Amino acid sequence: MSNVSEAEIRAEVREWLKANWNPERSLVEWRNMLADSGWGMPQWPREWYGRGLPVGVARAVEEEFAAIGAVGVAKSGVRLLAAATLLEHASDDIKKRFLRRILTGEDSWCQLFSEPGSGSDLAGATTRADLKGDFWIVNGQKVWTTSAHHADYGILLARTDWDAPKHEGLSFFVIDIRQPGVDVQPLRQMNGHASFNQVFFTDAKVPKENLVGKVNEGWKVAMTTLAHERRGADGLASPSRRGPRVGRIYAEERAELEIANQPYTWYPQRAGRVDLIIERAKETGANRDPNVRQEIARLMILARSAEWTARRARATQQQGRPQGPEGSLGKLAASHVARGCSRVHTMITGTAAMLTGSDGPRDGIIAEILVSVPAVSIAGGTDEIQRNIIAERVLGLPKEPRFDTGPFRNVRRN
Amino acid sequence: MSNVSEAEIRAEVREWLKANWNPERSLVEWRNMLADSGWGMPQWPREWYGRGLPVGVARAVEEEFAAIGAVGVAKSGVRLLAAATLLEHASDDIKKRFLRRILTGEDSWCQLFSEPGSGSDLAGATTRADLKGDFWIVNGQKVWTTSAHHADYGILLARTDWDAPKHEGLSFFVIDIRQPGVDVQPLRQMNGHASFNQVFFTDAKVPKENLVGKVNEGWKVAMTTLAHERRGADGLASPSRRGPRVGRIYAEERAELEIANQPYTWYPQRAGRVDLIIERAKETGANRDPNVRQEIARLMILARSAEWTARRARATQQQGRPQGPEGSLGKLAASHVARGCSRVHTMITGTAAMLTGSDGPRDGIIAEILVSVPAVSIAGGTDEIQRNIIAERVLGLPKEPRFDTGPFRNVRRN
Amino acid sequence: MSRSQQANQESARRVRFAFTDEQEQFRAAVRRFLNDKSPTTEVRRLMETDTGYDPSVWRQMSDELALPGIHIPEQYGGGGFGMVELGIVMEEFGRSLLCAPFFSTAVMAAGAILNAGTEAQKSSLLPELARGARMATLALTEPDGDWDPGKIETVAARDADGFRLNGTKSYVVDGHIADLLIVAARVAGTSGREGLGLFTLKADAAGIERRLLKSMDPTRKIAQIQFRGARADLLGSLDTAAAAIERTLDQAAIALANEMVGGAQTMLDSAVAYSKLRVQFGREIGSFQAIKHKLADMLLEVELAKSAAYYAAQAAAVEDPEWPALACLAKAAASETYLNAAANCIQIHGGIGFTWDNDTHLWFKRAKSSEVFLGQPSYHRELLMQRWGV
Amino acid sequence: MSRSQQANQESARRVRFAFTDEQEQFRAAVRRFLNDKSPTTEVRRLMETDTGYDPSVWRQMSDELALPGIHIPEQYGGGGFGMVELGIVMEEFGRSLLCAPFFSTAVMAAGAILNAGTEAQKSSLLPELARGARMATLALTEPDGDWDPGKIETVAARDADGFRLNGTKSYVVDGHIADLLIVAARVAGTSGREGLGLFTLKADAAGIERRLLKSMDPTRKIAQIQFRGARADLLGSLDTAAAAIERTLDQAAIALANEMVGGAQTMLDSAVAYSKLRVQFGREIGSFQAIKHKLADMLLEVELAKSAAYYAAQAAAVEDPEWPALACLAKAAASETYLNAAANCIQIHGGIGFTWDNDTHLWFKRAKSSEVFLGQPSYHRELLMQRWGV
Repeated sequence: MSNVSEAEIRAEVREWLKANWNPERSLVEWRNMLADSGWGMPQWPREWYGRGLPVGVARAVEEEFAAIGAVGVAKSGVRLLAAATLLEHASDDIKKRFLRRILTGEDSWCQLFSEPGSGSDLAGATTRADLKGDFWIVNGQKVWTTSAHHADYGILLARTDWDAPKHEGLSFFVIDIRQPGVDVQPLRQMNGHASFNQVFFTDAKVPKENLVGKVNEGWKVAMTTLAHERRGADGLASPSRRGPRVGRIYAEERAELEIANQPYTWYPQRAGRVDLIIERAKETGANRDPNVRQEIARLMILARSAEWTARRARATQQQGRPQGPEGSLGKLAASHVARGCSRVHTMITGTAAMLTGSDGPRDGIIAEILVSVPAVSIAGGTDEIQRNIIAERVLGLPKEPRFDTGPFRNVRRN
Repeated sequence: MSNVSEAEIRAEVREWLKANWNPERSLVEWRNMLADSGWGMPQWPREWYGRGLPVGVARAVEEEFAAIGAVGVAKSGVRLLAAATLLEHASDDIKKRFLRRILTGEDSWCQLFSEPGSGSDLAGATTRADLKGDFWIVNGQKVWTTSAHHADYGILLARTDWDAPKHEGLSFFVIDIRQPGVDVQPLRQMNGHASFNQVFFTDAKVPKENLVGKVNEGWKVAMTTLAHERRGADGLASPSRRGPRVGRIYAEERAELEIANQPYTWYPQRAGRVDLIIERAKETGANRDPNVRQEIARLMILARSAEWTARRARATQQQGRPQGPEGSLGKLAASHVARGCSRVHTMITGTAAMLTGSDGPRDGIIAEILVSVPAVSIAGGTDEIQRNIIAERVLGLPKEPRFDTGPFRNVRRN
Repeated sequence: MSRSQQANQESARRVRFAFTDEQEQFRAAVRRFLNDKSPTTEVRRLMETDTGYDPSVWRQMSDELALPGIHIPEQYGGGGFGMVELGIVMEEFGRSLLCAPFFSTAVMAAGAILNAGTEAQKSSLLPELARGARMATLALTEPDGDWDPGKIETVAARDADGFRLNGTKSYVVDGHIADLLIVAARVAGTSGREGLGLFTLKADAAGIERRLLKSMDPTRKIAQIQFRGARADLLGSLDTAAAAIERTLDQAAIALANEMVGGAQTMLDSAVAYSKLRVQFGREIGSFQAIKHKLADMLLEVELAKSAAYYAAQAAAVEDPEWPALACLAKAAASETYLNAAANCIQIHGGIGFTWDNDTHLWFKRAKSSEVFLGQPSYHRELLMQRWGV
Repeated sequence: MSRSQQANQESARRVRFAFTDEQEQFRAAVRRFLNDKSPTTEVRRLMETDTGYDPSVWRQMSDELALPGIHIPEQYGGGGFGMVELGIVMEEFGRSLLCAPFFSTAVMAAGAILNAGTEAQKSSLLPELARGARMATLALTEPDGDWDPGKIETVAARDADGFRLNGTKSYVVDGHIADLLIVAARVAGTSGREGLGLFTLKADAAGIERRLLKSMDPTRKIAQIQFRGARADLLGSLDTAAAAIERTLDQAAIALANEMVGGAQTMLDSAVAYSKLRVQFGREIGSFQAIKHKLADMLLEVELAKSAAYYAAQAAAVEDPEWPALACLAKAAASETYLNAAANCIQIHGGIGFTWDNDTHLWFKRAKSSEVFLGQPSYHRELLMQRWGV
């Protein structure tokens, strides 16, 4: 991590990019070059499409890519969560079969963990996988699956031992989504969007060799996925990319991103759009109302403080000091910010807050914020779960007493 | 409860009062007459100083007393809680020895339940009583004891079996407070007042015959006391008494009340004095501040709604319909009102809110409100305990899992 | 305050704190009807229609229960009851989310006619409304959404045989299906509370253009109505119109507050029921303190808001002088309570609570639209302070 | 907003989000000193005295740690550090509730001299303050408790050899023990921000009457000071005084915000520790979700307020143009957080938390007095909006 080696790496990648980057290449051709050279995932090991560089230096490589507008490996959606999990836990055979096509973007992935009966309690999954000859036969139902209808493969958590304790009877698989036993249905939300799917399995087949990690040790594997998901949620933004972005490769990348971002079209709304608050107050004249001013101030104090808290966490981490509690708090803060936005947008908008679509202010965006906000304190772990995590992991308070021990078969569940 | 009998009773008590009421009697003489006639506690049984009347009619008797300003039996402090408990659970011997002097006010009582280690968890008491010959020998410490320094007797909850489960090893006693083994110390609060005492027992003696109920069944007895205490907290006001109130008996009654009310001098402050809010806003000019106006409105809406909720509960009860959930909610609402008062008084008062005593606004009352409010959500059962009660008893939600079963000796405690 | 406090205490003697047995029986009858006629499957069916109600249910509630005229005096064909009974109906409607033109016809339009109309107008207009034969509504606020009648800009120009209306009304409940429109407008050249009038006209008259607005809450339809020289009759007199409008709005606020506490109760009931059923980590989620305490807080909030809504209705019923202030109090209290209850009900349901197929969002959206309809909580809190003379 | 947003982004590059290793070491040194010198037994002892501080501790913190001059430039005998280091000192003082005339001398008085004084005045006055040889304070707000300098009524009348002060100052921190007084006053006949000046005089000068006020928070003494023709010297010039006063108040708000987050952290730590120790119903109360979730919320609030206090100090240190607005933001955020943290800490302790012998109330009272000192949260929120141009 010394400055010398970072400077050297920067020189090296600059040279490589100079020699190879060409926006008129096809996306897949370019990404195969990235995989071969290791520059697409510099922090990955050399034997698996990387260069074995420390994370800090990998960031410098990203910056060099960004500086000339070079496209990176496919990172959208669940792809990289799957990849990181496979890299850590899967057999070489699986890695060989899947990792490269994840990086090139040729395959799209989804995550099959949550179930109707196990929301907050992920380890309570009851989707079952039974070994019949060379195949695991999967039956059950998953839910809150983003982009399952576009996915080629899924990472699946399924129960393989009903007599073991809850966390010890789960296994982790790679499943081919495009097979007859898998039925993907959109799940409509209260805001009218369908960002998620339900996925039904009826005797779906998973070849024996698609087991990731050991049988009944799937929970540990899933923990890796979730840890990467949380880290992603920390919102470590990629360096912004400059340049005109004209050329074949950009067009192909845009098409890829459009599909990947489809489930998230309403996410900016649900986050409450704190950026709109002052603008809206001025355009409606609500900024003249002393009560609205107080409420705006409260909200902006919260939102700015939350932003600074996230940056503080990052800065501490970058200094190599142990991370403080700031990191775990982002999600809970976001929930407060979103609720505050909903309240203040309503105050600012007044009676028109009930209008939606083209009749509503800002072409319905305000209404969409108002009916989307309840999701923020639920999706990705409810506020209650976040508070438990903070209390137990950060503050070190005693754990919840457990009522789900013993053979899973006997654990109470819906 | 029919109107006819109520009218008859009213006539009867009016006649008796006409014949006997005389404000120049001594307080004790008059109350002995009440005890003999049964008019002091008309809802009590005839054999114990009452007339066996239904509660609704007893209320009519009270109204007749109030109408001519006649003084009733001694009701202040813990006296009547103790009396009601003894009436229900004690031996005739105990009743004979204590009930009359409770009613006449000659004896003063205190309640010895709470301990430093058992606050919310009353049944976790560790003050012990060990039978040695004809006496129970008491050792331990009680706390939050109102008026113990004026009391003659206490009702005491003490552990008599350490191998029984928590609730099944407690016994209930009448203890003479004025004995060498009992040391009463004032307990100073953060607002500077000392409304409560700590009571230390060192080989204090309780005669065998002062056991109330059976050995190890004291929890059931204490439940009666607590139920009466809660009913009192519902705030069923006595009918207001009219007339000039001149005469020996009134002077004696005033002296009695002064002692009884001493611990409560700061209670009006701690309740937040919602009645002062609008007055203070006007006198300071804060009523011109649109933000203060909103906050006042919020608070008054809360306070009025809480008042109406209590009256709704009472009205429903009086109609003989099953009481709704309104009754249990009063304490939690009071806590919100007090906190709201603290907030709004601060807003109204501004910088002067930090001044206290003679330098502070309203001769320090505002400051006293601000430093007393934290007690409201603790004293008499914390907000958290209230929410548990409401959730379990009113909404019927599943009980907390218990970790204090088995022999008390082995139960974890401080 | 001491005089008004004294007044409060006196009125408190008159204002009832409990419903009578007759009122409870009436409530039970309304609830039975709604359980039967307005399950959420029906709500969902009707909210997708353009009209937004079921004519046969409307006829039944008129014929069998005589609901639209419940609070209309008997001499005008009504039931002769008052604000308390109206509040009961509204609360039950709020509970079940019934889709029907009741609030528009009975509360807003009939209210305006009762408060403003001449004897002759009341006798001619009210019986049809009371028996559900015609639907009506009050067109008051305009596209700016301001609920202060002083801000009305629609103009009523006098001509030979009455008035001609020009202007645009918005947020008109059931404005798209009402047969009779009552419109608040002002004589040209006036401002504030001067020169206001209420005017009646048939919805199919010339010079009227109606458009259904896209509302967040599809269970209560609202419309925008443009008047371009539409001919209308003056309801009552210009002198008393401002006061009549205000009185109508205050009564509507009390009615809406009662509807809202009904909805809030449904949210609480639903959350409690789900928390007893749903098992996570091997136990009902209702056994977790996080859920328990949230539900206890919800109960407290709902009971407090109910007390405010009930008391305001009782005070209005006996014309307690404080009642217009209490209308503001009840509306503000019920708005925040309903919204919190709905949001908490979603939260306790978790992900499933955010889905379209779960019924919670129907109430959430009603809560959200009711929060701003007739004026948002901060508006009513300020008005409360003014009416209390603070 | 787009220009100011751009400015924000640029400044965000300059404003640091982490303390340097040197700053962390400095913090550790201050904390060690306070652990040693200011346990609550000492706080309790000193708060009962009239002077309210221990001269020997004050001397040690001046001699050994050079704290009073930490932020004073080296040419005036100070440490040459800035707002960030001052914030660190204040945070640690807030944590331990140290009783010492630091806020008055170093933050308010030295701040005023730095912001208003001439070169000569700074050279003559600051070194004594920097080495703790003299105590000083700023007398600004008056008995009405208004923190807007435009509302100052104390008059400075020019005479042959300077000015004569007439008026009453209140809420003067350590006003009863300060050697040097800096007084904000106005030239007769002026109003608002016109004609304001800062004046210095010795506290033992003729025409001064000082009285210790009864404060809810005995750990920080405040006084009322009457001036009856007391002779004073002008600090700097009349032209720049208003801006200097404002700058001093903004810096003081940031310093106080940092003190408050320190106090809030103590309350959180205390509540967490107690909830791990206290057993009720056979389990640590920290295992109940009601307590767990309350503590998680406290942590979030404290961390957010810390971020605001730290960021404001960092922004002030680099003279980021947004910093005066951020002073308001930090003060408002820290006030509510500290009070909530203290109230929750009492609540989690239960009855024992309300007793005099439990230390929690010391912080609760400091939280309460800090909430209104320099202006209450609503005042700062409004000022924030103005400074952001909303």
